[in-house]
Amino acid sequence: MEIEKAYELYSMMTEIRLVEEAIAREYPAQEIRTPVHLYTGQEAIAAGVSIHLSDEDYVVSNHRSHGHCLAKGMDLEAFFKELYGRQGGVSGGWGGSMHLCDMSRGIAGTSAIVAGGVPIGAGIALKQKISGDRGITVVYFGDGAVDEGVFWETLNFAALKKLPVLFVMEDNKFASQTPSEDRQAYEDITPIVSAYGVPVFKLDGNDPLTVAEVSGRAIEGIRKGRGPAFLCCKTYRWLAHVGPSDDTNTGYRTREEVTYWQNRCPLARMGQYLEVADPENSALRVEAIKLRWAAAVARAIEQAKEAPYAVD
Amino acid sequence: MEIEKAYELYSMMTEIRLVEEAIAREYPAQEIRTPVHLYTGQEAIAAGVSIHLSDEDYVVSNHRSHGHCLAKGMDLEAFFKELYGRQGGVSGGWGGSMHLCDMSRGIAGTSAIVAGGVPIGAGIALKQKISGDRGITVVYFGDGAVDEGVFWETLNFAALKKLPVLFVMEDNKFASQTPSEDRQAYEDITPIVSAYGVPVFKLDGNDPLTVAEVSGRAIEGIRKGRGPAFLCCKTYRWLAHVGPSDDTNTGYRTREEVTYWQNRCPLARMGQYLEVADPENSALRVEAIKLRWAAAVARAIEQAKEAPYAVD
Amino acid sequence: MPWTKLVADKAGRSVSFVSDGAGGRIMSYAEAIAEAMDQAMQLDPNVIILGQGVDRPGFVYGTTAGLSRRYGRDRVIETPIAEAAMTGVTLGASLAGLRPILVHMRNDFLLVSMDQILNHIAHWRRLFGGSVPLVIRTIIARGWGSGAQHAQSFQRLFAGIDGLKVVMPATPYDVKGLFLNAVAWSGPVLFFEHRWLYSDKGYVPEKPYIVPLGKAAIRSEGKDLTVVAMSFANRDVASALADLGDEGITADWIDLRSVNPLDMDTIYRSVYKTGRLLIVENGPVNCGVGAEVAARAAEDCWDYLRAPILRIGWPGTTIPAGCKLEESFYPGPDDLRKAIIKLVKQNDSREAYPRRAQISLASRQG
Amino acid sequence: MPWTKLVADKAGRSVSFVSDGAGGRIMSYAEAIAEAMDQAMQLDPNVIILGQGVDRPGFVYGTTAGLSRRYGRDRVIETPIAEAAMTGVTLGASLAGLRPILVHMRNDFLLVSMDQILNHIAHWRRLFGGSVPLVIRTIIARGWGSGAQHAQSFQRLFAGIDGLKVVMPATPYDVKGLFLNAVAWSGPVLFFEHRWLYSDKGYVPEKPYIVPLGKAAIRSEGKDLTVVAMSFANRDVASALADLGDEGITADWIDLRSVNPLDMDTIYRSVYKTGRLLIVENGPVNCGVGAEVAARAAEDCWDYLRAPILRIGWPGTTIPAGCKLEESFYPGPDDLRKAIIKLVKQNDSREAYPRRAQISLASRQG
Ligand SMILES: Cc1ncc(C[n+]2csc(CCOP(=O)(O)OP(=O)(O)O)c2C)c(N)n1
Ligand SMILES: Cc1ncc(C[n+]2csc(CCOP(=O)(O)OP(=O)(O)O)c2C)c(N)n1
Ligand SMILES: [Mg+2]
Ligand SMILES: [Mg+2]
Repeated sequence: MEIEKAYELYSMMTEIRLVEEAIAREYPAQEIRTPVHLYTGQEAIAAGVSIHLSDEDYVVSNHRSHGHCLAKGMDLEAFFKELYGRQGGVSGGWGGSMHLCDMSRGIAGTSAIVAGGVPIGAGIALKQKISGDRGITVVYFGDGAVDEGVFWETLNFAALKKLPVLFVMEDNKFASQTPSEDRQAYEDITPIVSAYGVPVFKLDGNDPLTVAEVSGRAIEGIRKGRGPAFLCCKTYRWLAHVGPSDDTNTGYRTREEVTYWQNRCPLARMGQYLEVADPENSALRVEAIKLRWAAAVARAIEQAKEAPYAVD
Repeated sequence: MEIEKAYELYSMMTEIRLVEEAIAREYPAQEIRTPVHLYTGQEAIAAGVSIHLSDEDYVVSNHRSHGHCLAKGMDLEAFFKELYGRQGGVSGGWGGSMHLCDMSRGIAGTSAIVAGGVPIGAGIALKQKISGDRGITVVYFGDGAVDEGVFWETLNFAALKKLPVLFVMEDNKFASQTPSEDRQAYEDITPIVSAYGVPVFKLDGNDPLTVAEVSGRAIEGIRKGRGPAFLCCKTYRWLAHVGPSDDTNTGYRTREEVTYWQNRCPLARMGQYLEVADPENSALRVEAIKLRWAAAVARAIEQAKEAPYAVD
Repeated sequence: MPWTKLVADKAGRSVSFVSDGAGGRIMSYAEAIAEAMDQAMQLDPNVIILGQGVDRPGFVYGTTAGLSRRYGRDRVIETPIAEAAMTGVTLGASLAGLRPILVHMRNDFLLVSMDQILNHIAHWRRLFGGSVPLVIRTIIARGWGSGAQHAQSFQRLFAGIDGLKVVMPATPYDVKGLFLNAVAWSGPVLFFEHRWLYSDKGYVPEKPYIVPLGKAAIRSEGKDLTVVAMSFANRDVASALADLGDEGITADWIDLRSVNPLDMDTIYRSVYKTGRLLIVENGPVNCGVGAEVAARAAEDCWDYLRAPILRIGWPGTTIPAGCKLEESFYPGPDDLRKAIIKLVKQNDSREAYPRRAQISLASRQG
Repeated sequence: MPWTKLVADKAGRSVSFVSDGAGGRIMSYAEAIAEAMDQAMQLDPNVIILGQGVDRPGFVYGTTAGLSRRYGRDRVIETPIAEAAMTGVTLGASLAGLRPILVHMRNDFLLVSMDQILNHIAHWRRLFGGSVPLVIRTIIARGWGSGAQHAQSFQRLFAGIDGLKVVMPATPYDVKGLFLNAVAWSGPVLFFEHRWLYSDKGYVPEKPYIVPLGKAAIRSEGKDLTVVAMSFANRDVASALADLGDEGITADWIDLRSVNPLDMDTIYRSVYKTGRLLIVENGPVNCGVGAEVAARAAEDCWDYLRAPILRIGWPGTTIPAGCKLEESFYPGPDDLRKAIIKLVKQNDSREAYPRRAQISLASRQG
């Protein structure tokens, strides 16, 4: 990977991580009064995909959308204003964490209904296909969304019409507290999806380089008019399904499992890559990136808190 | 196949064929005032499956249900009374052709919403599984029903819970006037279904012996607790999607195609089999079966017409 | 934007229920839909059509005939039987800049896509701004044993929600003008047609024109009561009123045309005058759109009402298929006539309620 | 059949909204649900539970805790996120002889399964006879930015349909008694809980008992007006009425408990007495259940009404997430109090309307 791309990847992931950490820190003050589904631990996916996208490409996302939106360029201040219910929030304070949008950056919206956004993304891609746009649409969803029939209806339609959609499944093993094996008859979704004639890529969702490389290939095919592609990204959520804390002690997963995945931190991995790839500068540049985002996040939060509340 | 079974098959199919022909004949008199989706040409499927079923087994069916219900033992007179909107109809005159039911014969009901009956069948099977009944549930549906997400949700659940369901897909190439290739990204559904871990049988749905043999094997597995199985039966509907006439001239299919399939008549094929398997008696017995059902159908229609109308 | 240039037709005031073309062009409700679809597609290349059967010989009872040939299969899209996904696709296409029209053969099938309609389409614009132009065309059927799952009339499920408009045109004139306006509108519109109106004939101007969304039409004027109806129920009203000559009763007959939003102004103005209100639902009475009309009138027309508000419509049961059951299920012109007479004869007591008469019409209307 | 043996609890007349145990056992709404679930499963081996999270540590806010351990995983079934199919499965299991209870964390998710509920479950019994015992438990949420898709209150979509019963209990006593009766009933019941009632405490008898489906409860008696509410809206009524002492106003406060069928008898009896009706919807006013209550009263209580019928509830817009937006979205006790005063002060004109007073209460109630 080109080194500047690598730094961009690192920067995107850093932004997401610091945002989620800041939310977790601020949440107990009860000023962010909206249910938050944090993306911590899954950053490689949004970043690895988004690195290939521009404003003519759209994303549609779900309840766990912070990473998807930020990687696609959502304004940090408008993002935080939305979380704080303030004027100038991306959805005017009306949406909260579960309903973010910025059409000007190609962020077409997020739905908190499981799989609800999936067909909407296909609809955007239908427009792109009909008008011969170069753009594609990325639909993000979890391993829970494929339980819903509407996902399969959409996959069929997108494959039938060769729509420019990239389906990105973030398989973090759980839907809320229920593991896939308690919900799904199959162990592996990929043969099912590929039987629809859709190219399938199964990959380590915690490795940003892999995500970037594989999604790059997938997106290239889509842009060439070959129809949809499907990424199955294995990953893990570090925090609770909803809210800022660690819920491991409720008993639905083990401490060992969480630790195992925390040791596979996508951000750390990217840092290591940079260390090797750019031994001269990486230490300084990485530090600078961290500082820059820490400052940006702090400033955005401050501005959000100072902004007037959204009122009717 | 045991010869008496073969006659039973032939008899079942004859009943269905004669019923559908009688409806087509009577329909212009406008006394059967309910939309009819005739099963003519597809008889081998209902008969071939039902030959393995008893009253402890259930079937759930769709809009094209006459064959499924009659093969499962629906009373002919109560059936016709329902079609004529009379008292004593299987659904008290409330349902018409699209809503037939007789729980005492294991006919759990029919839904006119595409794929609507599919999860209901799985629910019955859930009961059978939980209470350790020997019974199984057969769910009939068309190639159109697999377009609907609820089919895939149900398939997943049934496979996950190893429910005693036999999914019987009657692939007659069309949903109303739309061929599968205009609706489905895949040419062959069977690899998709088998990726759920469900045994799949793809077969000639116009060959009663094959249907009987293959469904027998599938049902045996289900009764042994191995979970659901899936039959994909290739077949063809001779008449219009709805109503008693031939709609080929509307242009969505060719005369050649219809003729090709009419030449693959399941009833004729069964007759030929009997001729070979029982050369001594078949001519007589076949004739007797035809006469018996012709008389029974005529009597049932007469009785239905004489019965008082269902009123509130 | 071609859609801002459409104007209301001047000639057709649409006061009369049946053809009032006075020499103008007469066509059927079905033909009017087909023409509206065609003109919409011609006016704006962003208009696309999706649905089961839109590009198959039946052509949704002829209303999409010729379109795929004329505008291509990119714009006339035959779909899988997957109402939920196709509704989401419709929303997405709209967000991205198209004006999609999704077609269902029966409104009963809308239930499969309820989540996309009520949880997504209805909220999208309020949440995210922008415009969400889309139309969902759907048909109410009736009779010939259509029964439990093929003859329901679900307008009530979509009324009362700010993010959706719901229209139920009853005449060829309206069906064309409302359709073009639905396509022109920047938000989502549910478009309920009635199968039994398809062969009704009436005046339909050739040029594209619009009928306002959310505006009722006064089909006849009278003095004794106000009758409010929607969709096919209007035909029963027409018959019932025609039969009332002997009784010397005349009515303001209001065709709602839109059930969301409700044109309460037109209703109120009439009730202020007549003091009596009868609402005819094309659907179950219980929790129908008429309940909302009655509730608002009971609050806002209080001082003018001279008799209880009556409603007529279907029972809340499953719709039966058997022909005699079906016959007795639907109220007809005769039931309407009886209700009208009952309402007008009953409790005529303007004198007895001086306070109500005191408050002048003007002061309430102002 | 264990279910025919359940009887109404004698002690708890459930007249008071808050704990009236008089030394009886006090527990929370959530605990009462949990106990009812447990007792239902214990009473009848045919009772099974299905849902997302019913067998996971959250246990649907604790209401299913311990059940899988006690009754096994055959009867407490963790499901995929596939509401449409699971609703059909619930119907099928019921037909085959079980008494399934399907649990959803939010009633917003019901929309995904609308086709199974309205096109199938609601019609099955009327079409095919037999019994279809099943309960769909679901929760209305509110606040903390739950917003557009997680705080809706969809009872209106299911009211008005003969084939469904819909209950909305507001007290710990009722939630247990109605739940057990819902499970006991031979047809389908939609069971709407309110998340903000979960920690409310009140008297709950230990033994299984039933509260009748379709019967409202009179929470307090008064003379000046009738206030009708449902679910959480009752709590606002409680506060508003407590604040009315100074005004010298007293009210009949009716908690609907069931919104399908509606207990109009209890409402009518009260309106005959008070002549004034205010309906408080836990949900949007527009086309809410309150519209039906108002419409029926406007017809049937005509001779007793002394003032316009008022309704209070939410706007019809998307529910906002931002905290200040949320605050102003929901009407509160203060809005209620104002409406009550307005209604009582306005138009007090029994004398002016002699005809209405003439007709004796008895003749209408008979
Ligand atoms: C239709 C519907 N059913 C249930 C829910 C409740 N719910 C919210 S998130 C969630 C789990 C989603 O899991 P997954 O798709 O794997 O995403 P993750 O949270 O793991 O990122 C559930 C069940 C919902 N929002 N919508
Ligand atoms: C949800 C829903 N969408 C559409 C329809 C209209 N419809 C009735 S039958 C049918 C075609 C079904 O095709 P298939 O399942 O292949 O059965 P076949 O008629 O070929 O036996 C359609 C689209 C419906 N009844 N329900
Ligand atoms: Mg997950
Ligand atoms: Mg078919």
